[in-house]
Amino acid sequence: MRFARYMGYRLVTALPVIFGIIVLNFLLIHLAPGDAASVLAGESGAATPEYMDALRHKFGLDQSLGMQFVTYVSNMAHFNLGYSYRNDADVSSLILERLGPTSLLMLTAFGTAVALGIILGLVAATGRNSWRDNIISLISLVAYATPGFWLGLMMIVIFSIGLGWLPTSGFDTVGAGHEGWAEVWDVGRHLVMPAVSLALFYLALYARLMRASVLEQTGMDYVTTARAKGQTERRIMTGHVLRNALLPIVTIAGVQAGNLIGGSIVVETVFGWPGIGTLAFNALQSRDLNLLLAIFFMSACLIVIINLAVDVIYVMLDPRMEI
Amino acid sequence: MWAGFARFARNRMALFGAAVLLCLLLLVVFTPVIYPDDPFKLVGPALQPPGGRFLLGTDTLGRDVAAEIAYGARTSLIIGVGATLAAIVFGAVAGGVAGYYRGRTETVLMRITEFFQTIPAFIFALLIVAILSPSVSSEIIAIAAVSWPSIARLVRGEFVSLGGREFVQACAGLGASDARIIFNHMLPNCASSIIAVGSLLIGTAILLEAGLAFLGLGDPNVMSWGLIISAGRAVLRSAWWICTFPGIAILLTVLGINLIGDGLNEALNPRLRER
Amino acid sequence: MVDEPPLNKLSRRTALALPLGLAASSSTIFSGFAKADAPVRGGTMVMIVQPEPSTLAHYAVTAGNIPPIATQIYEGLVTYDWDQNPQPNLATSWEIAPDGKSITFKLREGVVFHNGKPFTSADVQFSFMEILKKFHPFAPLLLAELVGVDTPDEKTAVLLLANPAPYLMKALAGRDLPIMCKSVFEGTQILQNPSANKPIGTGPFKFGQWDRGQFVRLDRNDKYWKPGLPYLDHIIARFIPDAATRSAALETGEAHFAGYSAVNYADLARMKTNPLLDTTMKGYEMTPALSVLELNAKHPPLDKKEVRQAIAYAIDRKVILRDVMYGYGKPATGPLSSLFKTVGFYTDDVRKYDVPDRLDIANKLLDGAGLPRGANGMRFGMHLEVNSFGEQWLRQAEYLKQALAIVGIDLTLRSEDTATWLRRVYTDYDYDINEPFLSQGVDPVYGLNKQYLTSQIRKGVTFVNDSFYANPEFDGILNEAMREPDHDKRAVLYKKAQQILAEDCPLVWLIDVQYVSVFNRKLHDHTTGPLGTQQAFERAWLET
Amino acid sequence: MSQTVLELEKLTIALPPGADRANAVSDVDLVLRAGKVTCLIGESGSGKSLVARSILGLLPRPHVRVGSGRILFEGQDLAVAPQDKMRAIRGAKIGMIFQEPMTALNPLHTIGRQLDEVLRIHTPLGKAARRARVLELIDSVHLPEPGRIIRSFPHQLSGGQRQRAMIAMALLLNPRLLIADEPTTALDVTTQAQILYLIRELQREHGTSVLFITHDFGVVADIADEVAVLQRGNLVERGTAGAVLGAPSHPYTKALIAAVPKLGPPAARPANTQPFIVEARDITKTYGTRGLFGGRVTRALAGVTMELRRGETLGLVGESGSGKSTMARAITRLLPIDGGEILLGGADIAKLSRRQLRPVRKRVQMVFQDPYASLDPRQRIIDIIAEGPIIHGTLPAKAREEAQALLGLVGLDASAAQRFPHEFSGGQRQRIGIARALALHPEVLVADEPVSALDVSVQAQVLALLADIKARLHLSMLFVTHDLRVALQVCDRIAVMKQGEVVEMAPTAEIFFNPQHSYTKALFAAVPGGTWQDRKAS
Repeated sequence: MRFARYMGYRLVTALPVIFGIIVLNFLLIHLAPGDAASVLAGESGAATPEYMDALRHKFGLDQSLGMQFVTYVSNMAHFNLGYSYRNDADVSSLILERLGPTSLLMLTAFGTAVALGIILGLVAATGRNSWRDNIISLISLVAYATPGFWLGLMMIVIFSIGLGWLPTSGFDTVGAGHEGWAEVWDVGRHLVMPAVSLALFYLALYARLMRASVLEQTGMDYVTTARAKGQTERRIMTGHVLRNALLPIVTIAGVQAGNLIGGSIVVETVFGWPGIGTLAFNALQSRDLNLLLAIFFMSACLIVIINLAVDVIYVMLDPRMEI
Repeated sequence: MWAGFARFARNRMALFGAAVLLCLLLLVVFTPVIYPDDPFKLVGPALQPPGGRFLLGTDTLGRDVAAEIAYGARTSLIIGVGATLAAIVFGAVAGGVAGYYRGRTETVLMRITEFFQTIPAFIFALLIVAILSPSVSSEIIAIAAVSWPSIARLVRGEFVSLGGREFVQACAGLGASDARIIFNHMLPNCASSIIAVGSLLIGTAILLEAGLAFLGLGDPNVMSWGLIISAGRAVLRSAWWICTFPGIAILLTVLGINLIGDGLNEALNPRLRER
Repeated sequence: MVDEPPLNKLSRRTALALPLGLAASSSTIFSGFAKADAPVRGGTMVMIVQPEPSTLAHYAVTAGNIPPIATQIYEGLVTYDWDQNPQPNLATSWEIAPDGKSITFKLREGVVFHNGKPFTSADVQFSFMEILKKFHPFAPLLLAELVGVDTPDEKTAVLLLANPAPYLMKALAGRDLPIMCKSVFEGTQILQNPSANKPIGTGPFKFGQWDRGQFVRLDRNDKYWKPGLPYLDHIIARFIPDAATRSAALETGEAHFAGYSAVNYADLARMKTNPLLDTTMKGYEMTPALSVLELNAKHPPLDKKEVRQAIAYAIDRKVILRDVMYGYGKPATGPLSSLFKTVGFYTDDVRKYDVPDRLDIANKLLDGAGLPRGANGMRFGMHLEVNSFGEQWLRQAEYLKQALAIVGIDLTLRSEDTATWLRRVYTDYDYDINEPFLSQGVDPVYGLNKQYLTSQIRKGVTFVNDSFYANPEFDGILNEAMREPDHDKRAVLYKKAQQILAEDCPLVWLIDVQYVSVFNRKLHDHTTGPLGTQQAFERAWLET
Repeated sequence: MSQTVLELEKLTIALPPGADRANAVSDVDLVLRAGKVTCLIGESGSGKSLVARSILGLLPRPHVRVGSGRILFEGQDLAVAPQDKMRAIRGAKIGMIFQEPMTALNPLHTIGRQLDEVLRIHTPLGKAARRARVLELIDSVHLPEPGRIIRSFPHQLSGGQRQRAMIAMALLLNPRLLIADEPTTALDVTTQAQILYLIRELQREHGTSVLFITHDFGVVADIADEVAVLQRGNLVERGTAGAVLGAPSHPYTKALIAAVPKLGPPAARPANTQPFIVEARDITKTYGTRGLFGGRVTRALAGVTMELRRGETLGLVGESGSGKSTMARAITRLLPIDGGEILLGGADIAKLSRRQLRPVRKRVQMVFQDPYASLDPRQRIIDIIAEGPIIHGTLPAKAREEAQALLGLVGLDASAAQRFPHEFSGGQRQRIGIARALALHPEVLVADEPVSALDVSVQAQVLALLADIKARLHLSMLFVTHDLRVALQVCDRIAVMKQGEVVEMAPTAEIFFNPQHSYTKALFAAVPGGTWQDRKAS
């Protein structure tokens, strides 16, 4: 029961935060000069003022900022994320379309990065200052320092054009109409390179964090106590140190999960991956504000949920924390 | 302080980082001597492969890629260091005030910090550059705007722990003003962790700048590594060198800065020392 | 709803590029392969379109990336042969009244829209009067004279004109004035009609599916009025944001066709050496375009003609052609593209700026205009707005900065995204020099009127006379030429117009752009007319 | 003589280069007999803890290792025993308990599981058998409700309870030797007495041999059968407890014993009839933890009233959590109070604003407990001392001059001025803290446990310095301590505090000769070693 009340409390307190985010985002975005109508007209090579006014009216841009805000908030209240005039589609359907590929890319990239990072960090920390430690540290630093898009471009040159092993871009082989396993295999082949270029950065980060965290825990008194009990080094590491060392990693992973959407814009652009990142970038370029606001709103909700999840995991992991 | 410097010197990796940075700084200082004229100047036939007259070849307009990288180093450092300094100043003040005064001011400031982190960092940077239209200063502001929250959280944590320490209470007992306590006592004592995190931030700032320029949002009048890569990106297949060399330059610089950051961290925070 | 052919019927081999060894083995296959002449039915053609269109309603948005998809679905009354003469399409024959004030079209029998509705004169009337006249961006120019459409019977439509409109006959193709189905639009908000992204037309292909950010799939129209056509089962338009990745897609055989310079000029040299691919410059005769510099006459010293001419002299167009366009195109000589030579409107008998001693002339002109060099060798400073519609324009801007520096003009580049750029140049006029890319349409009326007529100085409207050029004598010539039914008289007037403009130099004309298509050798009969990618691929077919 | 359990033969433990001396300990010979408690006593840095850890091979490798000598146990030399053999001994044949109960247990595992782990490692017992054994041990260390204890986590137990759990863990398999590395140093006096009694009781029951590491002679007097004295790594004296305490032979031991204040009748002091300099009336202070569901509210000060006369030393004595430190910080206005008045020379300073408070601050100054945390590591000594006067307007040059003079007053040589805190010992740092307090020429000095963190010999010197300065500068002093011995020696009057209340306040002699409140009596009884100095060698 307490758990449900706690969750309820957290969600209720999250609402004003999200509302605040919507308001601030709305104001922020309207600072960008130019509007969707002028972009559409610009792209069409010519437009009469009447045509532009018709567009502005259609987009509701002719109303005052206050009015636009009121309509926007009332739409949000009815869970209607608004309409993307530029793409002539409902914003929610646009985002849902892109949510699949994005979450696939995020989960594989971030998932493997965190998992592998933890393992590498553990291996490096246990072999402190041995060759293992130095090599892992150096590799993770090089990976951390490599610009993701540059790596992506290089991988395309090597793996798809040079060796022809992997497709250059896209979510799957368009028009090939695979079904079932063939589709999974096809998407998998397209996923490899974008996931690797996105994952490398986070892999390095978590390897370093885990190494520092494990080193800090091995110095603690309870480890000496465990040794005094006659426990083997390996079981001390798995039974005692690991779980304690994971606590800070969970919080940092929570904070970073929110940034995932943004971070992938560059990788999505290089690999033509139909993710939320490029959707947001194009929406910004074409001043498709309804779509952009919806993406910010979605990422804000995602972050609030992730923070909640992190706190719950933290409470489960660490008995000292009560709700 | 000398003990810290000795520890730093013993750390082989940190020395390698220092060496890389030293070469970079020398490059930046001597660039006008080595390449006197403007890097944008057309000096040879386009798309010349490396070797021969141009060590690293020429780009799509026939400009010397080596000169571009040399001048690009200056921009990337200016933007990297500038954005980091701005982020440190802004973050330290926000984090410091929140950590020192606690209570309502702390919750308000921390809410603001969290708000900045709800918008995905890169999109937020793009938004700011779009609002201010691309230029070196707008890039610095954008990168600083997405980096200061991490500094704020760090400084707040340090101030909260320092606040409880007895030497701070002793100063309060002497009748010291808040400002004196914050600037003479608390900031110097968390300077070491700020330096360590700050140096890592410079690396991320340079990567962010490259990302912005790669998407065409860099300052067109200023030569930067991101600009060279975005120019070379279209001809990646036929002129691989235009993209490759600036990429390596970014990699080495960020690697060097991180190694120094790690070295500083270990040298200044002894408790992470050999156990 | 349109029935959807089951996709798995597709033969896998043609559709899926074999990943391993395709590039390597292809050279051996082709050398020994006799050129198959009989078209093969079936298969899916994958073409690259860049960037992804915002909508498919090209009756309301005329961006260049929409027609390659839309013209497979919507058709026009006529189409054009290689000599740009109108040929029967939805109209079997037509007759222009002696006074040029009406054009009677005999419509084709047995044509059916994709939704099964028969094609009649009512559709033509509705398309012209309710849709194109009201919402087509070029209507103020192309349909200015159109006052009504008579439909004496189901198979006859008569366009009624207030004045003769000789240019209209050149603009009746599906790309410029498409024919829509009346029943789809009647009684709805035209701009909000759902068919904007699920078009229904009479063309060889029907709309299939649009996955935003990935592809649009068009399916074969089995009831197409041309017997036995089209050959292909599907056409897929893929959207790949990264230029290098687009080239790679062609080289690995994932895509068969990329028109409208979707592939970066720099890669074309390498593409040619690839045995799998070939390039062509044909199919762009009716899409002339110029890359120009617009000079803001309201910002001194650009109000002085000598200064504008000096800028025109200072630029070496051959360098731009070589390093920015990689040799594709020609240096521009005047306000009209040389492609109008075939129809006799183009003349190069104008002031020449591409002369050997151009730099001396430029310096003399600037000294004459009272602009001496300062201490740093610079006369004055200017801002150049970098065109945000593609990568090569930043390269061009960087070259211009070097070129103008030689004659003492200190250029500062200013780049921003599309929205800011359009507002700054066409609404706020807050610019000195702008480097836009002007498409010139099918008739000088389109290219010259909107750019140089005094009446076309209209705040907030994009790609019109924003350089404040106002020359009454020139306006008279253009207005006269617009209504002159006799072709030769129009030619004389336009030659005079080009000479005046070259002298006044309100704009600096840089390059007469040459688009290029890159295609897989297995794809045949894709470019079948002067509109190239902007007309139907009904005769295109793929070797198996 | 009972049978030898373990023998140290010429044990030498080498320190890494750069340490203050080559070996932590050299040539230590020590015999631990069954059923006997052997106390190894020495000041901090003497190497006593390393000896304990070397037996179980817990030295922080590779920096600190056994240089030479042997550790003989059941016919084996543990110094060179392979890891697997050592593991068989650790926890089974030799048990160990540590100093910091707060961090010695894994916060994420329940007490039951951490005890059960020992049985899982060393015995083939089934789940039920192990559980029974664990419950039995928890009961034997007198922990309430063993069933609940098994399921609870370390943070849910008090310091004393956790130490009992550690003892249970160490004695699970009836080890022949129990090593106790200062197990009661971090505990309160009353809890310490109970733990010492528990160890004595279990040791007698199972005949275990105990190696007890401590720096407190009182503890030695309470529990030791044999004693060994360690001075900077050298074993200077060995013998039975009575012999070493009653008639020490080595000068170092003599000096150490002499430095320990007697729990005896205080020296007579003239009655102080000076007017009150500080009066605290009905001071209340509560800490509320605003948990989500109505957190706990703890009452640090529940209506405390006390007075300090001019020139008098008032002692505030109590265990941790009694509110003595809170009271000290309340009087110096370092922390806000909920209610009550603080009169300084008659004027109430409780309600003053920060600005009004500044001049008042000069009159009351504080000396802190932890030498390592009370000085700003980034400041030179001269600046630390001179900072007070500079804040209050004295010209920096003059302030530094005065600071230089103060260094002499607190017994530090002039060269210390330009050096940094990390270059000084604990004792020297407390002297610097005192100099800083004196720089503002205060009327009242508030000393919050000024000597608790120091070794007993250094403690004596600092107390002497304080007494001398107080007399010379006519200061009044509020002396906070948990150590009754120190209080009796230093204070004129003593206030005994418990859970935020003053249970008894009277002149020192009265408190010693006829303590009224039961808690005061319990405190006296719990002082380790009691009045051992008066007892003759037995």
